[in-house]
Amino acid sequence: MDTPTSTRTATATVYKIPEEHYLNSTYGIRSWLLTTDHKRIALLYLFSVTFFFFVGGIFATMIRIHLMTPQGFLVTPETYNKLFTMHGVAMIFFFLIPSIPAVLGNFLVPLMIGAKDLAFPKINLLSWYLYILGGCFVLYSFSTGGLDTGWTFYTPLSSVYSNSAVTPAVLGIFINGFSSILTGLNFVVTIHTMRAPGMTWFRLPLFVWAQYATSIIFILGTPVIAITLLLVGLERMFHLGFFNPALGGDPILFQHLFWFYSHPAVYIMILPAMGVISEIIPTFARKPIFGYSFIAGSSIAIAVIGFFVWAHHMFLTGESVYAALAFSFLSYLVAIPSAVKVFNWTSTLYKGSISWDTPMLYALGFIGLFLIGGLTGLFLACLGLDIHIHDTYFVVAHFHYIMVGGAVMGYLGGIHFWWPKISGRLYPEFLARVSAIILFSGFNLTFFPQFILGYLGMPRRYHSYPPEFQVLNVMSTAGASILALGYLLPMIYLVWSLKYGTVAGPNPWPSTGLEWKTDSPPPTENFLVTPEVTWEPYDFETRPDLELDHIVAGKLPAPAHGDD
Amino acid sequence: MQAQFPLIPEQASNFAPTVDLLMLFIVAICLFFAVAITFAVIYFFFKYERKHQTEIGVPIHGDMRLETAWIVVPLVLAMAMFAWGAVVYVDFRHSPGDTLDIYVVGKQWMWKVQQPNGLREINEVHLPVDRDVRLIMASEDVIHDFSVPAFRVKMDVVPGHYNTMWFRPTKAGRYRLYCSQYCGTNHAIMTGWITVMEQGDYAAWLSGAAGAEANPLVAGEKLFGEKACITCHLSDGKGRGPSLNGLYGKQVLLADGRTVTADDAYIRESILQPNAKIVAGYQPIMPSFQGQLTEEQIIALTAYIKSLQNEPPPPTGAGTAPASGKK
Amino acid sequence: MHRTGELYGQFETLEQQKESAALGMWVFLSTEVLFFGGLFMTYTLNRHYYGTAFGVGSNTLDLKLGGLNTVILILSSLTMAMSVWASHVGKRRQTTSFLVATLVLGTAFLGVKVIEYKQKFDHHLVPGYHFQIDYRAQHPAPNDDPKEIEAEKEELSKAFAKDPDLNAHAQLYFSLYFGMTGLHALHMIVGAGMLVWLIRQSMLGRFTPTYNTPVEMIGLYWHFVDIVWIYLFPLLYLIDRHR
Amino acid sequence: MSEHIVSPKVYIGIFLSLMVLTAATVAAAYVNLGPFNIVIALAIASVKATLVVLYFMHARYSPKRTHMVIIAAVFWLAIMLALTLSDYVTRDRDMAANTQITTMLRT
Repeated sequence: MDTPTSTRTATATVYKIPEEHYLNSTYGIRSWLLTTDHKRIALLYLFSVTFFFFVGGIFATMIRIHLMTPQGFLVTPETYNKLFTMHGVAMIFFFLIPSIPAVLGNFLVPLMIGAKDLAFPKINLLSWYLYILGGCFVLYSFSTGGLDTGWTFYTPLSSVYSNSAVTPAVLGIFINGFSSILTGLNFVVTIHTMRAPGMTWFRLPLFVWAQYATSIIFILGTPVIAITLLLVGLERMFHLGFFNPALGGDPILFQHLFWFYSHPAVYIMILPAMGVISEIIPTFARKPIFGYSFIAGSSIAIAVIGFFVWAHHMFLTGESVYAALAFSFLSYLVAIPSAVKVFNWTSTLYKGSISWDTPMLYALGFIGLFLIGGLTGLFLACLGLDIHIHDTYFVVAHFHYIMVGGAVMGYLGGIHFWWPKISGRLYPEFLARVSAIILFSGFNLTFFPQFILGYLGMPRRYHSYPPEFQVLNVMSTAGASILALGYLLPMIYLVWSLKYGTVAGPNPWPSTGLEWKTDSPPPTENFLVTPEVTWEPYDFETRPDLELDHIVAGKLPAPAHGDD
Repeated sequence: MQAQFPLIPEQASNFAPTVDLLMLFIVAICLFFAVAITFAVIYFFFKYERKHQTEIGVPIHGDMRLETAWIVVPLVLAMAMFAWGAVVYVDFRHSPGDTLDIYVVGKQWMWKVQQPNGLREINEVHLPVDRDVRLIMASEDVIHDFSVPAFRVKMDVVPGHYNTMWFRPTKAGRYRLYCSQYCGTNHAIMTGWITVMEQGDYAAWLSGAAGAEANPLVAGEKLFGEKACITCHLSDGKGRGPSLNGLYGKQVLLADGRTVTADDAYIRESILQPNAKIVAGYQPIMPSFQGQLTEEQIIALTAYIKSLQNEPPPPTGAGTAPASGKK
Repeated sequence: MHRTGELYGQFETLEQQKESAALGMWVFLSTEVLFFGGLFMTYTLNRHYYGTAFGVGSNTLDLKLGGLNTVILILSSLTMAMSVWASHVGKRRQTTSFLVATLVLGTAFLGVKVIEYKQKFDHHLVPGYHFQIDYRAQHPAPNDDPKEIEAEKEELSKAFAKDPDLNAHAQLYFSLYFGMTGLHALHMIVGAGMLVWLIRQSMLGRFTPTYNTPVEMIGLYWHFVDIVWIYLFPLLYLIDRHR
Repeated sequence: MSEHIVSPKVYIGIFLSLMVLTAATVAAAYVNLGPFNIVIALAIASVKATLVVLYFMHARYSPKRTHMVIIAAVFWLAIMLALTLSDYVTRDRDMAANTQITTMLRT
């Protein structure tokens, strides 16, 4: 909008890609590998997390194929154990945790607050290199003997009894931890000191609030897992006994330290996704978000209370009854801010002007799946029920609903929502809607049967299972194949759109955020003139600059019906 | 055993109905909210669908009363869930006074069980119906978890700690037992069966188990477990002692280079003076059983070892018969 | 982002740049608190379990060397603070000399640490297969005071009576001793490296009263490392000195 | 950040207090106070750390957000220590006396 790159007619607008933007300002592989531009670093992350997503996805596919028969027909028990471990490690540490923060967060935080870059661009690049270095260690572990400890690395299995390549894997995760820490540090500092004039704390987009909350967890949680896994590595290398009962150590202490980070890590995955949804819903409902301060506050509340609940993973380890009561109580408290968010999103739809664009479908899918994932969390937090469903497929289903149903739906919704900003072009709307629906149905078919399997008592991490569980397992595998299609489709059409997509223009939806006030793709310095914020967040009423009255080029004729 | 597509496992202990009722309570509350929200979202999507391009929504910024309501109401319901769950859990963690104590030791990858009278079982637990049972559990190596879905109970078995749990079987029958905490390669076959018997049958079984020893093969198999031979002489050869699978009649290479034929005399000598002939590749760590076994028992053990000809490798399927060499 | 003078391109003003750097450093230090925190947690629990063994282990440490190191490190914090002050008031030469003093003291600390580690190594107190808590009592060196050895033997036999697994538990103490002091020493080494760079910059006259952020930031880091030691000293050296 | 320059006199005063406290902590360690030895040692260490943070690190003259970061770090460390220990100190340990299972473990 700041540059005269569009020519308008009365009814339709044809946009051109601006002549110079962050993607073409410099060329060559060096200009990418040594870039300090947060947008380019975001793309580096986009490629690398996608790579790990497919690595983890291949493992997942093999797991599901293996479990089609009770005896398991694809791999040996050793290999099966390695598959689910490596699936977990690749997906959690190298896809889910960096996905939204490092890709969308990196790209958007400076744009949303009107800054030229993050506070420490070089440290930002360093974060990516640490991520890659950690990834190399982990891939080395995968390819030289694999890893069979479970992603939870419970001692003394991981420290004494496993013969797989545990040491390089824990070092990889250790290194990757510093990537997270530095990203979080960068975000916190940037959000504190780099906001544009007029961008007060309560004008911040909710996505930025979510990133801030996530960063708190990165900064205060990640170092604990780093040191804990380092100790496991040292135990293996030097025959030490921190967590080894044979040498006087306490294996349960490992679990305390592990979950001190790894439970809040779940909020690292879901909070940014919630932030994405909080951006998408007001944009496509064209009205201010309901209860802005409650949504912002609930992000912080989740991040803080999330640190008080970790030992609910340990109700059956012989944990003290009193501690179990306290942790169960606190776990129920953390459910409240999540509930507040869902209620506020729903209310935002009330008397909106709702369109069925793809990001909105993802948001809808997110609410549905997160609802199931979140509510089943109440079952697991319940002390009496946890006795029965702990470590069964119920848990597997629950956390996949949160991490895949929640975080990945949020991630893909966000990728679609900001794709025009990232690439300057629109994705093919019809295909995108189809793939959103495929994903939603495939996901439910894959994971819903696992709740029932869990309640029937099928334990996690079994390479073979009693025959009475076969039907539900086959359903799950069938769902997974649909799910896989749902993930491949966006890959294909998003790449296609890079060249053939309709040019989007600065603000195709239109949306109210600051990131939509600059060109698509943005110039390297984000804003040619430092913007000044004079409006309240998600306010469509007083924003004539959004020009709602012209039809945006290339979009499906609206209102759209039928294909949902 | 059950309907074709059961949604809940059999109810076979005092905890089963309690836990199921708690489940039902939480399902009801969650279903209410899930349906209400899903319905609201879908209704709004259709009702407030954008009618023309320039339309914007009605700017509503929030409502304090609503916010308060949806903080307080879920909080109250959550506290109800917490309280109910806590009651069940506290009951589960505090065993009643007069219990039948069974000792359980988990090790990669089997359950070793000892009845109050000293009788040992492997991957099998026999229990009387309607009697409070307490399991006292420990692990020899990694963390395991003793889980019986039909009883709705489970508890981690942690090395260096003793964990206990209690329950009261309420229905005779055979129920699956699982290891529920990932414990390494054969985690999925660290399974077994709980046999709940009428109290009279259980008493008869406890005392009558000795009667079965008339058959040397059965007695030998039992001894093989009871005397813990099985902990080292694993059938897959990965134990601290050599596998005895298909041993009888074969040539054995000893540590000092000699070879002997594994006949009755050799087996007997190896039981009574284990260090006389050490199999190549193994440490002289086996204790002597001199004076601990009657001749009858040695014969029974030998008979059992003889029977281990061409024993198939341990079954890989969960829930099959325990892997202690049943014919 | 390009740099114009002292201002990096992503910032609007020097003030903003300075604030960002300070906040960034503090946030990093909060991460460090939790990083060491994992070790402190492990320490706390094991000391709670194995008080006797921890006392025995602690008493094998040389309190004189530990005390000396505490003094050295606090002194180095003082010189670091002084160099920040000197850079604030524009005394360039003093800035440099205080930095050099800090570096010298930091190196001295590491040197003393090396002596202590060497002792532990000689006495078979390094965790591993050769660890033996009563090695020194069993194999006294010719120049060891026989009275001291007797006292140690007595202490050990009492401790073994209380805790038959003393060797394993003392090994846990030493695992934590080496883990915690090792991680601390690693931070010192990193700090010393940064000091070398600072000294060079300072000699080139880079720091002025308006631009001294690097001195301040590395100062913060150095003081933090000092604080870690302030806790390590009583926790490791002073567990059971009153017998 | 406010450009508050602390005078070297303050620094030297702080240094001397730190020295005195170090001596005090060593002296206290030689007196048998039972469980209070560790309490006193940690209390003195915390006073020393506070002095370093407030004066050497200028936290006293730093903006509010710096205070927030410090408080957060200490608070989170306290969460980790307190909640983890809440498990261990309230455990039911009577089972450790049970010898039968120990015998069974050894066979």
